[in-house]
Amino acid sequence: MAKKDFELTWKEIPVGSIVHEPGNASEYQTGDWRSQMPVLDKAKCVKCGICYRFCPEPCIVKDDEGYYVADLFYCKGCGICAYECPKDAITIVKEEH
Amino acid sequence: MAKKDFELTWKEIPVGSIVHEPGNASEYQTGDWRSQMPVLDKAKCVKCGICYRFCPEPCIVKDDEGYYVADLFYCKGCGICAYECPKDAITIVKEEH
Amino acid sequence: MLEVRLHGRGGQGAVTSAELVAEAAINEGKYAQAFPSFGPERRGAPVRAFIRVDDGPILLRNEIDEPDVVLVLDPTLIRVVNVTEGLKKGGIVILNTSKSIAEIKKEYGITAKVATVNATRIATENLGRPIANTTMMGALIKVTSVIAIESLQEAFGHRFGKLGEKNYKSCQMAFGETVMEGR
Amino acid sequence: MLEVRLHGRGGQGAVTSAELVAEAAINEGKYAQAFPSFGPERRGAPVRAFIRVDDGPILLRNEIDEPDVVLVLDPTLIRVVNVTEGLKKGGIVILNTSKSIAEIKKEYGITAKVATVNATRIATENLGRPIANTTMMGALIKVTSVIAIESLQEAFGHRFGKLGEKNYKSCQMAFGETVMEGR
Amino acid sequence: MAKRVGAEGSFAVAEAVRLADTDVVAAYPITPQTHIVERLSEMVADGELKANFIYVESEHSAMSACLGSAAVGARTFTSTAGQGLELMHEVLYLASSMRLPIVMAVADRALSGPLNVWGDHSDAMATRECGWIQYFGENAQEVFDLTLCAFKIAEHHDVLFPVMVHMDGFHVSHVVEPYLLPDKEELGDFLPPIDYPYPLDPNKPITMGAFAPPAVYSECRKAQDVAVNSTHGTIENVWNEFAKRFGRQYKPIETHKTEDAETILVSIGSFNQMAGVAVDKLRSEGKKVGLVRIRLWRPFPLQAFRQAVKSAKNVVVFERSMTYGGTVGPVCAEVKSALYGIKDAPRIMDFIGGLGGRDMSPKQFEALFKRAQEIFDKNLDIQYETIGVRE
Amino acid sequence: MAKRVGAEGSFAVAEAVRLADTDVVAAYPITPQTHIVERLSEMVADGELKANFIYVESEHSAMSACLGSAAVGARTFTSTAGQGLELMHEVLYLASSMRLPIVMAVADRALSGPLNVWGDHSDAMATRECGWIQYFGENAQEVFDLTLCAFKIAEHHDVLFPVMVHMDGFHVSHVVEPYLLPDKEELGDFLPPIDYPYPLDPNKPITMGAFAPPAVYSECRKAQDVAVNSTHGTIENVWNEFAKRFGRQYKPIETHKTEDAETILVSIGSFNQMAGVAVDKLRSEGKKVGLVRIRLWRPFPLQAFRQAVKSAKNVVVFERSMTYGGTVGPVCAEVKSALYGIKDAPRIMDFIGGLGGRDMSPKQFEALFKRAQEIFDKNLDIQYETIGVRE
Amino acid sequence: MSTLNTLQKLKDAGELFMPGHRACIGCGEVLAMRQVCKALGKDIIIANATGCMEIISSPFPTTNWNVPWIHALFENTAAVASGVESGLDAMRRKGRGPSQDVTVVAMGGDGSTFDIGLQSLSGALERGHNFIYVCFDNEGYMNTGIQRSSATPYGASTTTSPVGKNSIGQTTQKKDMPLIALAHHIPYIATCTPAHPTDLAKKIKKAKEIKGPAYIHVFSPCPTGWGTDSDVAIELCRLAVDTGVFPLGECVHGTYALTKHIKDLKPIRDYMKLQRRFRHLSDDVIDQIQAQVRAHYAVVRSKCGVVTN
Amino acid sequence: MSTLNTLQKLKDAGELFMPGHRACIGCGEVLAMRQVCKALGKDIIIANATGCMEIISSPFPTTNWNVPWIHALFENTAAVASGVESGLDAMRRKGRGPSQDVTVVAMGGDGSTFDIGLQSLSGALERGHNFIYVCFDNEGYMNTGIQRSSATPYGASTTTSPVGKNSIGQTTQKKDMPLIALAHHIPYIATCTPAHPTDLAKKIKKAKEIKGPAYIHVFSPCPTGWGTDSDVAIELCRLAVDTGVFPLGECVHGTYALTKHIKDLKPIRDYMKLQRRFRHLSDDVIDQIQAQVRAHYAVVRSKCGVVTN
Ligand SMILES: Cc1ncc(C[n+]2csc(CCOP(=O)(O)OP(=O)(O)O)c2C)c(N)n1
Ligand SMILES: Cc1ncc(C[n+]2csc(CCOP(=O)(O)OP(=O)(O)O)c2C)c(N)n1
Ligand code: SF4
Ligand code: SF4
Ligand code: SF4
Ligand code: SF4
Repeated sequence: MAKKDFELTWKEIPVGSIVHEPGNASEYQTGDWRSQMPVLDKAKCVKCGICYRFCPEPCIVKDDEGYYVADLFYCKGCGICAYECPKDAITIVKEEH
Repeated sequence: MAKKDFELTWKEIPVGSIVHEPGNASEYQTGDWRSQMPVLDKAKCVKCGICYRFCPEPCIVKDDEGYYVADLFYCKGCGICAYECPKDAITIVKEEH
Repeated sequence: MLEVRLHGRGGQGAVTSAELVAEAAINEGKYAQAFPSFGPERRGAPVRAFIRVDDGPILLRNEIDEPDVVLVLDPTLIRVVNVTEGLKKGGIVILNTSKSIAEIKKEYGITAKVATVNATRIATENLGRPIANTTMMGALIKVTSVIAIESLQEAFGHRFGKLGEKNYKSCQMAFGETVMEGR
Repeated sequence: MLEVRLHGRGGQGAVTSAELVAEAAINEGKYAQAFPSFGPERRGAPVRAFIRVDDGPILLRNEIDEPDVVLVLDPTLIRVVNVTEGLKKGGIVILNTSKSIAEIKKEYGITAKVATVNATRIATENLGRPIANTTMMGALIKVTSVIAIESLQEAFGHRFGKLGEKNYKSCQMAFGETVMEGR
Repeated sequence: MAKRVGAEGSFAVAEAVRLADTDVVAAYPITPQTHIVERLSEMVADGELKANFIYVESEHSAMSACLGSAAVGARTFTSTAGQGLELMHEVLYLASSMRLPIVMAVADRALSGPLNVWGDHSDAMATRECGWIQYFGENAQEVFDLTLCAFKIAEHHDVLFPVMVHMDGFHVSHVVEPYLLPDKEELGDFLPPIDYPYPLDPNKPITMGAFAPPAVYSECRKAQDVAVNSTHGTIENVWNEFAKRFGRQYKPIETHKTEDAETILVSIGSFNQMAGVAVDKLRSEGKKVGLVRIRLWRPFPLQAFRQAVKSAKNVVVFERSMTYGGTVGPVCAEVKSALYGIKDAPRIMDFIGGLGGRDMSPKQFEALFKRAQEIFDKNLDIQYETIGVRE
Repeated sequence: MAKRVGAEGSFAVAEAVRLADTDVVAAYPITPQTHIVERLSEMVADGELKANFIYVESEHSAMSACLGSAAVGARTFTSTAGQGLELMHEVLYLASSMRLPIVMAVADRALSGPLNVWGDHSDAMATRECGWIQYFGENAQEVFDLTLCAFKIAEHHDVLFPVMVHMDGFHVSHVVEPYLLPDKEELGDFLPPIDYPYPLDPNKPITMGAFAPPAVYSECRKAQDVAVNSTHGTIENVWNEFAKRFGRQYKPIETHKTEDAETILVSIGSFNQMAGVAVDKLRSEGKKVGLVRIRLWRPFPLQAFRQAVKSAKNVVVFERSMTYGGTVGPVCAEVKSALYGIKDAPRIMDFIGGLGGRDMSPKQFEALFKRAQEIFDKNLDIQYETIGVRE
Repeated sequence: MSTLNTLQKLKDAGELFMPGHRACIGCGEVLAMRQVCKALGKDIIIANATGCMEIISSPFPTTNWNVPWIHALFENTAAVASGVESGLDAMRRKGRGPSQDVTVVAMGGDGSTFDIGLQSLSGALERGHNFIYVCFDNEGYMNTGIQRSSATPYGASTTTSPVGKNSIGQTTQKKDMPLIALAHHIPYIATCTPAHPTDLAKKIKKAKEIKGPAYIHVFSPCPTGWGTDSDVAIELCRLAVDTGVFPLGECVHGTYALTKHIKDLKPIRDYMKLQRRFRHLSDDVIDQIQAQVRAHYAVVRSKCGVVTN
Repeated sequence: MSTLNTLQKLKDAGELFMPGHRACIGCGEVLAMRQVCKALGKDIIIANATGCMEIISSPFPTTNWNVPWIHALFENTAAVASGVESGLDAMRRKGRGPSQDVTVVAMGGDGSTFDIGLQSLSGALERGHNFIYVCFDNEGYMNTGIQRSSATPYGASTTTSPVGKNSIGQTTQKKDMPLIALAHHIPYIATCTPAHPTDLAKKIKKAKEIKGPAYIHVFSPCPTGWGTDSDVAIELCRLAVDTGVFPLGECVHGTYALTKHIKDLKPIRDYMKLQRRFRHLSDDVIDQIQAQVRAHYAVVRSKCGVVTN
């Protein structure tokens, strides 16, 4: 796991401040930004994948059954998937705390 | 008459190195650049002024008789006036030294 | 000197409400500062803002590491933010929540003193939107008495024009409804 | 050290011919410099160039204020340029002119030693154009013996390709025709 | 009557620009300067400020448009930061050599790379040869006051130089704090209408920006150098006049408890306030320390500076930018230059910190004094240290 | 085998670029650098140099294109001067912080305004904080040698910094003079093929130019500062290796008759040669004078410099640029910084001249020594004087 | 761990821009960028201008990028990309560098494309580098807090084109960037939106195949800057196309074509009413804008040889 | 003294640019500039970019200008002019500044217009300043010794597009600057040459009258850079127009018109053969260029509603 910015000493800074680990920002949990979240009604879902296409994170992937589900570690709760779902299979619900 | 660049002391430099005397570069004799010069054949000239229009200096002006003549203080001897004269009234001759 | 740290989300007005409190304090003749945690934080991202209020000139401009008060504007932030980080001994955490103090303390293991108010509900009632930043200032004033709540009225009016009154009302309600541990 | 100042017109190759002499001198194993009078001078404008030749390394890089030799490439420049300005005592002025030394000296009041050659004619004959810069180098060599004229052959070839030979020939002719006061 | 209001430094600058009845603003947004241009845009949109705002497409054009505007005699303001100041670098030299009285506020920011939008002085220091008058304000009040004064100084016929007003990005630009905002009445005739003596005008054609051949370039440059160095008097006069009217006194070099100080901290910018807290603390512990704030950075107030550190055996410089591959940071180089060879010259140590928004606290300033003492005591041949960095 | 040829400095630089088998040239014409790009264009047109020449639309883009080219691991060259160097100012900092081994030749030129296309060092000095390795060549041979070395230094894995090779505009760039031009054979393996360790490559994706928040920016900057200051060894090694192969030795600080010198002239650039003539003359008159040439300007060779002036009671700096409103010129500021506080620190006087192509002669250098002596003798509190200016 | 699983699945699906980025909730620009990257495929090198997309994806020491990516400055991205392309080309000729064909891509927001980086783009197009320039047009400087750019539409309110007593918001017309690109005689120009992902992917692939410079202009709604709900980015794209505000088309070697013909343009009110930046506009002004949009669409249509009406 | 006499007569004739300037013998650019100035009249302020025209007219402490003139840098002239215009406007509103109406004029060579100053020009056009930008197009960077610009025509030899074993000279197509200007929705664009002085004067006057930005593109032969005799500058202009190399036209509020219709284009060989920069071109290449010129002229014609052939 990459060191965080506030952990690196100057001696650990790579030459040119290059980041050598592709995609390592994915350790950052953007799900923390969420105050509402998408809930999928599998009964309505036709597995078209439109939600996946339009998720800006992207954080929707197919589960083992072939449903497209949001990974809440990343989902920011924008609601685009719900808005775009042609079958209204996704609803956005307020997050509990 | 303006001081020349190699005469000015630093104390004489105007604020912002502004030139306050419009057109004072006309003291500079570009005729010195010339190695050939235009000669007008007044007999052919119809006083159309085309030479004046196209002189790049510009250094052709009307004389008292209404002929357009080159001021050799400035004329660089390009030959455009001769080339453009519709009546071939101007010839370019090599400069003597 | 009172030092306050606010937690909000990008776009929810944490910085604005900090500024309004500082401006109100200044209008009262006090010395005050408000500033954001200087970051390029986006809509939705957890953000922080700071308030300092004192009776004399304030010479510090660094971020507040050890606040007297922490204020959390958005209930969903409570699980995200380490609210008591750096909190001064005896400091207090003010939360926007519908839950009770006891529930909250238990759920999030907060040992510090806690005050709560359901600012989201109050804001929704008053402003038609669940944006609780200005509303929560009522709770801050209730808990700290750092300024008179009336001082916010002018500041709100100045910033929000016609909407100032609604915000002020919402704020007053929160002032009234804030419950504080041990008081 | 020999120091030469050339006078030409913008676009007539004064700098080029200075460079060629320096290059030829260098090829002979000598030390030499050539450089223009650093100015944004345009086609037709009077321009200057400089040559230094010596047997040892040259450490100067300033303009030549007191030349041993002044060379005027274009006859029409003689009336324009103060050719003897700064000329060292005993220095010589080399002019491209159809006139005789005596005529010239009288006409322009030159008291210094003068050498002449009708380089414009020679160039026109050899190159088909009245551009006398390379041709005049023959006169320079005749007067100063600063390099062997043969050394120019290579330099010209290098710079002008096929035209090098014609230039060289023109140069040789000028070498032959140069007349020098007091010799 | 002045009103005591709360506002961030950016807004305070904007208010000064409004009070000055500025004619033209040409600027491009960049963090942490954005609030200045946003506030000015509002003022123009609402008619509070009767200026033309030129929404340029880059900072290079911002400064270039300022040249044009100032050249016709319009009161001209711009502001920028960091990369923006860098992008207009080439143009800055023109403003000063053409003697155009432009006022620019800079919300100082670190330079890329790596990109960093936060505060330090690398942008400012990279302009220290450009011939502008430059000074620093440390809080909202100061940047308001000094922006107002900047117009008066720049446009003064004995000056006619552009003026840069620096403020620390975020630490001043974004901190809401109280300041006194005078109204037009209180302003009175402090800032007379601009009267640029050589405007471009068809009724009196002049040529501005002629090129200077070697035969005269040196003369032009010396004239400029002498001129900028002779603005000290006017700058102080304007500040004194300001003090008389508004009661707040600015000086090229300002001191805090330096009278008998053996060790003097020299610094620039808003961290000075915290350094002052540290000095007070150390004084209370019996340490003979003081603080010198360099307010006027260009032209550098050599004699005043020497005077201010006269008593010191040790000078400790704290600065917020680096000279990669140089002997010390830019402020320290100036300090060493200034004190080189004077009688009883103090020992000097340079600390570089607060880079790219890294916070400093009074405690850290206390630590600086102690670390410097150690270096002096042990006679270590260290030119500078970068502080607050994880080792 | 080396060939002794006559050529101006510009062409010598171009030959070095050709010998280096450079991959990419991205440059924009500006006097007095034009001959470099023109000669390189010819070489490319004739297939003598198998490079891509990117005919950028500005110097800002020239340096930006160099960033891109160097980032994929191509050997990259550019050249500029004066306003061009200014226009790319912002980008220069990127090349060094991103550690991209770009080589740039600069035909140093005065900065506008007033516009002046001739030589001085104001462009160079305005870049002294940008983190590049910078050194000066004084004649065609030196700029050839040093350009060649620049590739080796920049690309060395212990360095990975861009290198600027300065030469005086016109006085070196436009003077035809003899130099030894080695061929490929003699070059041998002196300059190995470039092997940039972190190229942009889809087969190993990296992110270059990430932004650094306050929490880590200082660390990045310190890492860069330490890195550039630790290139001294490699630079000297490369120069020593060059000397072994080609017989011409370069040193960060070079001295001429300084052993017992009481007065030492310190300078940079091609006027040094004439200063040397003056020193010889003065020595012949029995004066104890010497000359120190600063060849390596960044990172500044502090210890070597101190060593070189050790014997001196007086140091006289001659430099070709001004710091408008600063205490002294940039070179003198560095010199004062370097010598501040050392034992028996010499007296220092700064002379600024040769601005915008104003010629200097050996006689003028002699006069400098005498004027400095006067100032020292009379103990005048003068920081610098602008010389060769009509009063 | 489920997150690793997600990442693997996304990679398998060809995503090159990974989650965990800091874009605003519901950002249309990041969505557009993600689609563009996916269509480009992994053998690319990206040069990215300063702006939202750069800041949200690369807080050192981390990155959301799975492809080689370089950011230098705000205004020089096309020039950096020129260098990348030329460097690769020179090395390839000499048998060095990556073995596969690499597509060089420059990306910037409208600020860096229309304004501060226009010149570097123009230079790169003129020189004929084999690269793709992608402009993500969110009609303003969003990264610095929603200031106007020369892509901001007439009437829109931003922090530097604020509504005020004397101001109705932005007072200038949007620069015609595709036309500027066309003036450089480049072989491929296209407009697209993330709401039309198939069209977008097709155009990106065309741009990749054609040798020489390609200019791709992507409409990229910004909920934060435009003042919209967080779920309407795609809807806004659809409306922009269907109202004629943003015609979808391409221009291959100088020949125009609309790739989506809108017979009956929807009223722009449908598009504007979702956005706070237009909320202050009077009916008059909206009608005026409506007329302009129709007129412009007619011109575009005619250029494409589609008979008007 | 006769010279004073000359100067007075020239002034009386309305000349604003005075003799004694340092332009090359036979320079077409200075001739064009002189004509433009005369047409503008004396109530102007000129901002001039670095380049031949600046250098030849302003060696401190002298000037050839009889009108207020400012030069700052190479790349920022349109921005400087913006400031001049805005400053005057603000002052006028407040009752200050010159009493008469003043026309603000920015001037630059093709280098400063097409390349290094393009962005500052684009910004100024976009913002809608009331000014005239005049580009003197001599198809190269002449001031610095004849380097290529993006206005240098295909095949032309310059010092940075030299003819060589692997090179036939310039390899790129000339940027279409008038089209770029058009993309900014400006009210007036025109092309002219000093060989057509009446046409030129008419266009300059139109530009002066129309409120808002005008872009004037003036063909400006450079005998030094093009390798021609010193007397053919005007002839070259005529040939450029008559061969279709440089169509004379204008565009008012987006509507194109040719102001000189050439029915039968002369062969471009007539034009090229006078110029050393084209001397190396093979017949093949010339034919190819000929075809391009004809094709381009056809496009221009069609835009103007002139039926082709
Ligand atoms: C030279 C310079 N000027 C200004 C800035 C500040 N800046 C950074 S990003 C940005 C706006 C970006 O706008 P755009 O290109 O439209 O991208 P967006 O953020 O909207 O995606 C600005 C003004 C900068 N980084 N550099
Ligand atoms: C930033 C910068 N880069 C380069 C130059 C050098 N330079 C001055 S004028 C010029 C060429 C001018 O060309 P153009 O604009 O076409 O005008 P022309 O001289 O041909 O009339 C160049 C390259 C400069 N002055 N400033
Ligand atoms: S709510 Fe938004 S972020 Fe979450 S899964 Fe749906 S589209 Fe993605
Ligand atoms: S020769 Fe040329 S310069 Fe002389 S008058 Fe004729 S046109 Fe004018
Ligand atoms: S400001 Fe706009 S473009 Fe930027 S990240 Fe947020 S939504 Fe996206
Ligand atoms: S180089 Fe060309 S444009 Fe410049 S002055 Fe000479 S002829 Fe005119």
